[in-house]
Amino acid sequence: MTVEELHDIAMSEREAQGEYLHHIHVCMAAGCLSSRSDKVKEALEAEVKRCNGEKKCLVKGVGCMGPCAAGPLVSVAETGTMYRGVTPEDAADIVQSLGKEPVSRLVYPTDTPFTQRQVKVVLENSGKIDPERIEDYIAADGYSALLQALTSMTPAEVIEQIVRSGLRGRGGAGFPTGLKWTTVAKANGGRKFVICNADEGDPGAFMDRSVLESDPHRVLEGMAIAGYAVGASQGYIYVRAEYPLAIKRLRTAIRQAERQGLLGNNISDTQFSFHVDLRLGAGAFVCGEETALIASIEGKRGTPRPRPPFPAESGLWGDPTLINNVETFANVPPIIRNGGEWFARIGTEKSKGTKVFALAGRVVNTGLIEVPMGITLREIVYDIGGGVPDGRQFKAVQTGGPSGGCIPEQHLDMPVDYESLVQVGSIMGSGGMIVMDETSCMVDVARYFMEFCMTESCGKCIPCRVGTAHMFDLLTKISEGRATADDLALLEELCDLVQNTSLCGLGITAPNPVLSTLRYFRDEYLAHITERTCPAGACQMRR
Amino acid sequence: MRQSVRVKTLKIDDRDVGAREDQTLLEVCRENGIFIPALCHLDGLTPVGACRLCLVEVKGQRRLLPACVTRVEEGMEVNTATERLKKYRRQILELFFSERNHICSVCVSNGHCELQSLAQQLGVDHVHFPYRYPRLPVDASHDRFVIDHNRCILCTRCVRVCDEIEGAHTWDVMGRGINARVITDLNKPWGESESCTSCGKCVHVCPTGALVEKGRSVAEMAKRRQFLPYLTLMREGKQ
Amino acid sequence: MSEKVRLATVWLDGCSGCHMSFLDMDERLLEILSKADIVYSPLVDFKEYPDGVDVALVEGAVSSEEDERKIRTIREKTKILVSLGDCAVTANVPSMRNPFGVDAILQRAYVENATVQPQIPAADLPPLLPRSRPIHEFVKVDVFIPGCPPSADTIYFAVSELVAGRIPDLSARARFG
Amino acid sequence: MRTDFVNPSPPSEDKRWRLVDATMRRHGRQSHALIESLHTVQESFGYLDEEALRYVAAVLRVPLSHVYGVATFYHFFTLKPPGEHTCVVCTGTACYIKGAASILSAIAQAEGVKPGETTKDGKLSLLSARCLGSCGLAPAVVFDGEVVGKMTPSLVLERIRGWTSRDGRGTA
Repeated sequence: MTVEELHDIAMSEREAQGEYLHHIHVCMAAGCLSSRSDKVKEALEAEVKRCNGEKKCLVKGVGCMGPCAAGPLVSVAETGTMYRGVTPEDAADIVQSLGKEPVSRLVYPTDTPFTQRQVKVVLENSGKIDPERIEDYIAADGYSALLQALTSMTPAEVIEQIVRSGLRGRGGAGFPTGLKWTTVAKANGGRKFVICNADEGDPGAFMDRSVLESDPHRVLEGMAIAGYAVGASQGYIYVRAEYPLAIKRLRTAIRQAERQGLLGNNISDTQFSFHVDLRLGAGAFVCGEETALIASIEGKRGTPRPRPPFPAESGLWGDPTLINNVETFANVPPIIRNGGEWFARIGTEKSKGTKVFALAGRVVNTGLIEVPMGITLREIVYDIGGGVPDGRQFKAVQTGGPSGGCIPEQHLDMPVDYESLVQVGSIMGSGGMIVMDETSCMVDVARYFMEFCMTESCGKCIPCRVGTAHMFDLLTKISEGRATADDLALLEELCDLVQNTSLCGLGITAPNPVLSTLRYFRDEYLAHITERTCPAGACQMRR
Repeated sequence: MRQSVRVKTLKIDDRDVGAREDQTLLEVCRENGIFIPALCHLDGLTPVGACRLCLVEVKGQRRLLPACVTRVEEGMEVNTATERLKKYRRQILELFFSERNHICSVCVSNGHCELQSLAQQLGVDHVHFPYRYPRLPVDASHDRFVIDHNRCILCTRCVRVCDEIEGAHTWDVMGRGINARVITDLNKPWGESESCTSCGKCVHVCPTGALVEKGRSVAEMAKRRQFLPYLTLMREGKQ
Repeated sequence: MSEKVRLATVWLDGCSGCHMSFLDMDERLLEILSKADIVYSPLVDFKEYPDGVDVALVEGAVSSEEDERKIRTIREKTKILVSLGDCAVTANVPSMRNPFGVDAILQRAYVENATVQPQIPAADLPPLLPRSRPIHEFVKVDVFIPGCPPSADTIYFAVSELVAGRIPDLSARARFG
Repeated sequence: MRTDFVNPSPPSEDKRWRLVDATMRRHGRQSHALIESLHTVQESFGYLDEEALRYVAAVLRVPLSHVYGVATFYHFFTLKPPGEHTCVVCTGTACYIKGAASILSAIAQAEGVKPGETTKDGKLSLLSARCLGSCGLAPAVVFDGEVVGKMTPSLVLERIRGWTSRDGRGTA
């Protein structure tokens, strides 16, 4: 496909959509689907048909709109009106109200900080385009970055833009993306690979799922650009088998892109060929670790191996391999479209751009949010999240999942960036953000994460395999009121050992939830040990 | 035919040593008589960096590095026996002992066990982590050999020697984490294995009393390893 | 009060092999007894564990409620507590029942393998703990002498050091098993 | 180059093997197709039995122990046939914070099964999942593939009883 052809598709699609007077968007991402938004869409379509409005009103299934807990969500595009908790019975009222006053009982207020404080880069198309139609993506400037890169930029120029953007890996560790691309581009080897890590395994995180369900082409485009930049012609998306909808939409997207000549051989009549295949994960958190993920794509047990050599040098089948996560790739097309400098203007000095978070737990507004780096945690929890419900007290916010930590009230005014989060004992992580109130016991939370790490440990190296099991037993002992001060000392000793001697990131970070809760909530541990009580009332004492 | 290999100089424990660029730290240390403990590593098998006993400190590296897979670099400064490393090594050995049921006094490998002798060498006189006492099977279905999972430390030497040297790949690891276990074929009794050639290599590379010959009594099972370097050398010669 | 070191030896859940090894010191026992008084031991006839013991050598794992009660008393009344032998240090052979659980073990010992009157004894036996465990999991231990049993030479070295008021370095002399 | 290697034929006439064959063929019967092939087996037959593991191993020429190692490494695979109905309780962080544990214990009490187990009558398999990605709807439970959010122990038990009692009446 040439640039002109792409332009034509975009124009005709925009024209076709412009012919409709009204555009009703129904969220068809997993969250709203689980509250039966598909039935709502059917009812809306039937209602439009009943009123003979098919030529005037377009009912479109779109991706995630954000406030998942308020689903099923419906929006009227031309007015920006958003409806919450819509049932099929509401269809008639919504269709009748078009061009008039909105249906007030269903309105989800959009003049709140929840919508106003967000900055959408990764999610710019989410909730607006139909993820199952490539034309809709193209109409939203989709694939223009890829063709721009292929036809008017050298691979080095593409990488230059990524370097300038200051984009860092959104999988959690925050490694500079430009540097990674440069390393793979420079690596010796005839065959190279691009892998998209979509094995979103953190409990409490659903950013990547949402991006894949809402805007799958964006990830494909990002991968193709990466393939061009580093010299790879084959890409793999390693996606969780637990995300059937994302898998289905990715398959559709790959097929459509191939048919349009946006993936495949000699894209846009250039020398560049790029194919993308899916590989399904099978329920192993450790496969989020690069070397374990590679082993899994090779059809093996997903056990990591020591690095170096890094995958950039020796990855899939021993060839240089670029691995980035979903959100990282999703950032690439707008960076190429608007330039690295544009991206670098968002965020902070060292953490550029935006970050998508899955906001959940004891907070009024749960759902998917995208915020500029540097925003404070307080703004996220109180302004965007609407604070803690039921008049309860905020206690901590957990970021980074089982590799992260719990951040207490005193650090809420800290800006969200990679370095600050590490400084307070947590990490950025992939974007899970769980708010806890005083009914959550910090020992219990640490125990929960340790159980996760224990069952997800691959078992290859001894500190992680046995250390996490010991730590879990000790935390259980503490939470049941059976522990002594010696047990606490042993727990801390194990944290140090496992953190410093484990083979891969899973083990290295497994002690983090314990260390961070000990750092800020040591008195809660002591209450369990010396007074044998759980201040939050969450633990069952067995003594 | 050997391509020209460059030589690197580095400092290990304040000693200047020379090494070929394709050598690992562990190889160089052992050549120079510097003791580094290891349980998963065995010359002739692919290193896996799993037992973490060979971790060393490398100047400029934030993390400890496993000597068995870390290549030498020009000007590297390595410390192999700091107090911190010694502490971690003792703790790791204790983790091994606490994981399963290593009862040395009634083990056929008593006195010939790498885990036991390393513990003595590194000054482990008791295990201060709580023992886990899992219930694990002993498989004596094979004519000549026994696998006692109570003594297995999951070093995977058996898996590697069977795959890389014998070429049978009878052994592998099943499950994960604390529930991981070595298996033969589809987790069937060893004696029923369709792929096992009964060569006994797995038995002789096993560092503990997990894989032993039948008919041995306490302390009678000494392992013979000479075959491994021999076989590896013969293979190289063939190429 | 004599100025000699007050020495005790205790036998918990073990085979008494460590005490045999202790006796194997033979004539060297006399040398030790010139510096120490044995104030409690299965080898001599004292009923109660006395107060103010300087050094206690404890053989055996902690397997029953009575063992646990004893070891706690011993800890209270002793300056230097020594875990003597693998049963004390690692729970060794007594711990081999641990993966199976108390009920299964009693069933096997008193019912399945009994030739006359198969029954699990209810009275006279101190109740078993769910798991047989090393001493240091119950109380603080000052010196560990692993071995099954530790050799007479090892014990001699250790006790000589202890009666001389020093903590022995056993790293080169003792190992598990 | 050997040419005498005959590809093994499927264990039975069952048409579902064709799906498995198609997956293996699509990947050129290479060893790296193992996980994808096991996915197809599980999708088609509901679980991985010994026959299937042997067949896949033979076609892809992968050692048996390797296949077993892979099949037991990934939690998504199951070697036991599932119950008539499955109930998956999400135990992701958000669901945990909002009471997933009490849902699991309510089911354990009512049906006598723990996660990973199937009731004796084979009616219900209980599973737990590490985050379904429906955190906004926590706590979430999947009933025979249908995700339902904002669950409580009593609502979950109601659904489960619906299965067991309706099925009971159906056969009576």
